[in-house]
Amino acid sequence: MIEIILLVSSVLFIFALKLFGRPSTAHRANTFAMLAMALAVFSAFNFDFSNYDSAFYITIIVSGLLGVLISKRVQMTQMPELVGLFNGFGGGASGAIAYVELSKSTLPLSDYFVAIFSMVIGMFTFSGSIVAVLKLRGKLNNVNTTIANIFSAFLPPLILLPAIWESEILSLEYFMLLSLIAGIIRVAVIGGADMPVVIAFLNSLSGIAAMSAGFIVNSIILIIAGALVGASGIILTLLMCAAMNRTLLDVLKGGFGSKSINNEYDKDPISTSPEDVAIQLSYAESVIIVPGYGMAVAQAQSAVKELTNTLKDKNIEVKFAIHPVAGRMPGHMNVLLAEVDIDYEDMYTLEDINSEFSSTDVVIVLGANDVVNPLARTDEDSPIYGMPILDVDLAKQVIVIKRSMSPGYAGISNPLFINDNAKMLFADAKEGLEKIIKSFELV
Amino acid sequence: MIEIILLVSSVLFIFALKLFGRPSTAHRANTFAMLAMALAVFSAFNFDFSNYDSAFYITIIVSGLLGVLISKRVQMTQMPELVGLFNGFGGGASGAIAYVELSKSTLPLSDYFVAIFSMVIGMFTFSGSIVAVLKLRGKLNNVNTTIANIFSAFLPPLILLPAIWESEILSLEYFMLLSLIAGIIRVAVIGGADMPVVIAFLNSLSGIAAMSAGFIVNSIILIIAGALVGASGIILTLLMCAAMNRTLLDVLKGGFGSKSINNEYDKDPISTSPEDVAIQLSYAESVIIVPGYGMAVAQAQSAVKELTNTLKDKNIEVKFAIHPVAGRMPGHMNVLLAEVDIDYEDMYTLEDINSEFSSTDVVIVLGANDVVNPLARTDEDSPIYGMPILDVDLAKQVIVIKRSMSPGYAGISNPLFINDNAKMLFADAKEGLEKIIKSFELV
Amino acid sequence: MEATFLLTLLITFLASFIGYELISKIPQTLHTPLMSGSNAISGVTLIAAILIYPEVGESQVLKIIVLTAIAFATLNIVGGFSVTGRILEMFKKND
Amino acid sequence: MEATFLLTLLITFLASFIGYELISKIPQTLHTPLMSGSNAISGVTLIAAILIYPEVGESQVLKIIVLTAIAFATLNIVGGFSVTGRILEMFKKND
Ligand SMILES: NC(=O)c1ccc[n+]([C@@H]2O[C@H](COP(=O)([O-])OP(=O)(O)OC[C@H]3O[C@@H](n4cnc5c(N)ncnc54)[C@H](OP(=O)(O)O)[C@@H]3O)[C@@H](O)[C@H]2O)c1
Ligand SMILES: NC(=O)c1ccc[n+]([C@@H]2O[C@H](COP(=O)([O-])OP(=O)(O)OC[C@H]3O[C@@H](n4cnc5c(N)ncnc54)[C@H](OP(=O)(O)O)[C@@H]3O)[C@@H](O)[C@H]2O)c1
Repeated sequence: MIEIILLVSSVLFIFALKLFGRPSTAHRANTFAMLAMALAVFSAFNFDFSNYDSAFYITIIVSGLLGVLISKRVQMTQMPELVGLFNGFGGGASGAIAYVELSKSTLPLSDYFVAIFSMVIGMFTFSGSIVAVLKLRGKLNNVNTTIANIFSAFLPPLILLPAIWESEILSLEYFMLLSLIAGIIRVAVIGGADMPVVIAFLNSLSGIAAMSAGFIVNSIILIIAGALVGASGIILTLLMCAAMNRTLLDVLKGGFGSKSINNEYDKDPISTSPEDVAIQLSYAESVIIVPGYGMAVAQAQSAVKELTNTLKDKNIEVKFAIHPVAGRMPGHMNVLLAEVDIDYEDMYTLEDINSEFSSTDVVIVLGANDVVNPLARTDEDSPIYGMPILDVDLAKQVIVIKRSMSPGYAGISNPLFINDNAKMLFADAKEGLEKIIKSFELV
Repeated sequence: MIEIILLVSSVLFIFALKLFGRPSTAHRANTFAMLAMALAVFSAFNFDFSNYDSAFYITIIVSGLLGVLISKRVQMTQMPELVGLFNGFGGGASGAIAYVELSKSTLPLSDYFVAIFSMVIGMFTFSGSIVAVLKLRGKLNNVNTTIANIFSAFLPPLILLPAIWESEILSLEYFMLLSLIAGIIRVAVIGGADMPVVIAFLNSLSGIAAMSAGFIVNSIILIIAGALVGASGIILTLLMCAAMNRTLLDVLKGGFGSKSINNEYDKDPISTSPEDVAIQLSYAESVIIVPGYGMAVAQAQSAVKELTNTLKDKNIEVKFAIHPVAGRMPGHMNVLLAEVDIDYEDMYTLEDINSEFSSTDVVIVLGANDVVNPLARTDEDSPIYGMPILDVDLAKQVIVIKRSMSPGYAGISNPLFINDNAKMLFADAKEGLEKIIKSFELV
Repeated sequence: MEATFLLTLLITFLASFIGYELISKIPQTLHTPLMSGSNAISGVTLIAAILIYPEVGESQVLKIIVLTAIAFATLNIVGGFSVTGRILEMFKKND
Repeated sequence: MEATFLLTLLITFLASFIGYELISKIPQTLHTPLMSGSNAISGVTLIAAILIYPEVGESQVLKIIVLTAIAFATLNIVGGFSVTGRILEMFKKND
């Protein structure tokens, strides 16, 4: 009976993933996955609920309620932090289980190594995720990479240390501590805006930790579900790296964005006013909006929706061009736009829209910077050289809405801003858009 | 050890299938699959080759050599027959194994039913495939569907018959016989040109028979490989059905193409000569060639290659438009063209090329008929109504090379032939092309 | 389901392969809910916690550690699915 | 590899699913070699024949039947792979 439940659960997990492939079926995927999870958890009790005391049930209920609460409260702009936090929880849970299993003296040797692996990965994920979340919240600055290099250099002797003293139990806690410290240091040296890659990577690790926990407690469903999470994390990681033309190793090495790079312009940008933008837009036939991290910071998505409606009412075609690493997590911009009911059919990926810029009347760059920086195409010395970018500089007219001339995450100047066909609207993304919309009413 | 070999073998089978996804990597896929198969077969001996007598080894060697011989000799135009034959062998082998297992009195009940299933499917596949091959070779005409209907009606009592007599052994042979007869009758009533669907379907069945044999002898690798074959067959079956806008059930019911349908034209077609075609082609900038079953019958592929070279030398763009059910098996035309070194990048599928006909100067329809019949778009009463076709009638000029005005497989007239922009070159595909090429030299 | 080690490895391979194939096909638009969804699924480690909870014995320390694992995993499952559902609702509206 | 019935079912499901996903992606151009390739793979039933051959005992009839199965399956494997290789060579040339 239990076996049949588990079989059904595995099948459901896989079909859930399949349904996830299209926006129109994805909400059913979530239902499938929830059902699969419920069956899997239920089967773990093996129909005997009396083995569990009230502490157990209270923990489940309280943390379940807390989960609901968090999920209802969190704002869409905070998704990167939430995902990071949950990665930490997942890794921590698997690591803790591995620790408890290791404390038993009865563990067979083969399981022993898997358990050590699970504990190390789990704890690393836990502490690394916490640091990643703090960094995303801006609570932690970049740490110098030398600290990490020193730690790495001393790691082999540190690992061999327990061989010298005798107590086996103590060495367990020692390894746990080492993993926690490794997680902290490794993530601490990585630049703040590389956090999305780190988070996807830690996501993958949390899956691998769960998978290895499955090997210890001999649960096929845990292995399958863990493998799915592991695959998902690693795919997103590699996708982001490809979108930035960097390697995963390069990202994890850290130190990116810490060099101070020349950030001066030899020309003044042309600045413009909300009224002028409104006039220009009302003469356009086609508009592409390129959102970036600034849109999330300013919480400008409702204003975007309003502007879109205004333009569409005037029969102006509006499309959204979304770079794979715009914002602070993959798909970040899409979710913010979907939140305000913008049709996902109007959101285009880099490959799909890049050829259209040259035939577009007006492009609005909204709090985006690095993802539209033409240096990526031209300047071999630039840290973003080779990164595929949105070719907005080819459009007839570009309007950039940001607060200042200050650089984006990569810390480099953006010649787009002083291009002949570009005008700057210096404003907070939300306020700027609202002023444009107001001007429309006057036009 | 054996287990590790089997694990490697399974992994190799799956990667082979993945590599099969692109023409440029597919030949490596074959190597992977061969290796996987070699490992799997090797592991079955369990390192003990002494259990096997000379009859065994001789059988393997002789049939292996025979296999090589056949594969070297077979012409690409005969692939449908070869695949059909091999389906029969696969099904027959699995069915025979199931029979032998059933003859043991020690079989547990659960295996008993799987074995009956495997025997029935295997034997059905065997006899059905033989009939399918004979039909493809034109050695058998369509049988009236009533025979099948009578057989189907009597099947339930026939199946229950053994319950009345006692001997268990005899009933085994009886079921085998029933399956063989069922295979013959079912395939016999299906129209000759539906054979490709039947063959793909039998392909799927041979995989399912192998899979169930895997359940009986408890071999995971047999199950995995069998499942892959089963999936492949069923996908191709459904793909062909979709390309003809018919259901699998409808095809298996049989009787298609047996109605005599009006095949008259109210206008005479414009016929043309090889010389005229050559002149017309030499003024074209773009040419699309649409091959059909007639190209295979005439073995005209080398002539096609020659014409293509001639045209390309004159800087005329040449593309090939291949309908999913052109010819007598899926991908039939592609293989014939690949045989004469035509680049697969020049072969286009229906979806990819259908929008290009209207901007093409000359379309050559080479022994194709049903797949370019505009009635599929317009005539609701036509048996091919709703089938997606290549819209060659939209081209500026169409040249149809076939021997007569006689219909294709579906047995209906084709208004394309009397279209204003169409000319008929009445000739065998190969001879016609050769004459056109010769005329070019004179132009 | 009990299985030999190699059979387990085989299943691990098959599941990872399926995961890789299916996830590669998920469009960019859904990458954020994909991440929160895999958060939820990684909470499946709750099963391991449930399985070992009755065996921790007298040690209060170990019991608290397992309870922490249970709290973490439950948070992941409930919070993860709930927030993913919230996001996917937004995409559903567009139908 | 010995496995419980349900574990075997699970593997069957996973393998069929992978088969379905991968084969759906194979382009039309390769459908003919796909069919001859699956012919070859369906010869895997040779394994079953090898496994039961030593057990058929004295019966000459059963022995001949198994030998027939072996002949069929071997033909499929050798012939199938060989002809598939021949076809795929044609596609390789174009690189
Ligand atoms: N999304 C991912 O998954 C991911 C992964 C890895 C790395 N990254 C990195 O993150 C960066 C993303 O590029 P991006 O173009 O989206 O962002 P960006 O290059 O970091 O630039 C964001 C811009 O938004 C502006 N901004 C900030 N707050 C604003 C507000 N309230 N109103 C208006 N503008 C505001 C800033 O300029 P002002 O200060 O002048 O306003 C800044 O130049 C890339 O470098 C990418 O490599 C992303
Ligand atoms: N490929 C598949 O997988 C598959 C599967 C299921 C069904 N089918 C069916 O098969 C048919 C395939 O369509 P199709 O357009 O390829 O073929 P078709 O409609 O059967 O027509 C073939 C044409 O070729 C001509 N022909 C025969 N021998 C010739 C020769 N030596 N030289 C020149 N022409 C010759 C015949 O006309 P003449 O006698 O006047 O020369 C005939 O009209 C469709 O009806 C399809 O539904 C195919």
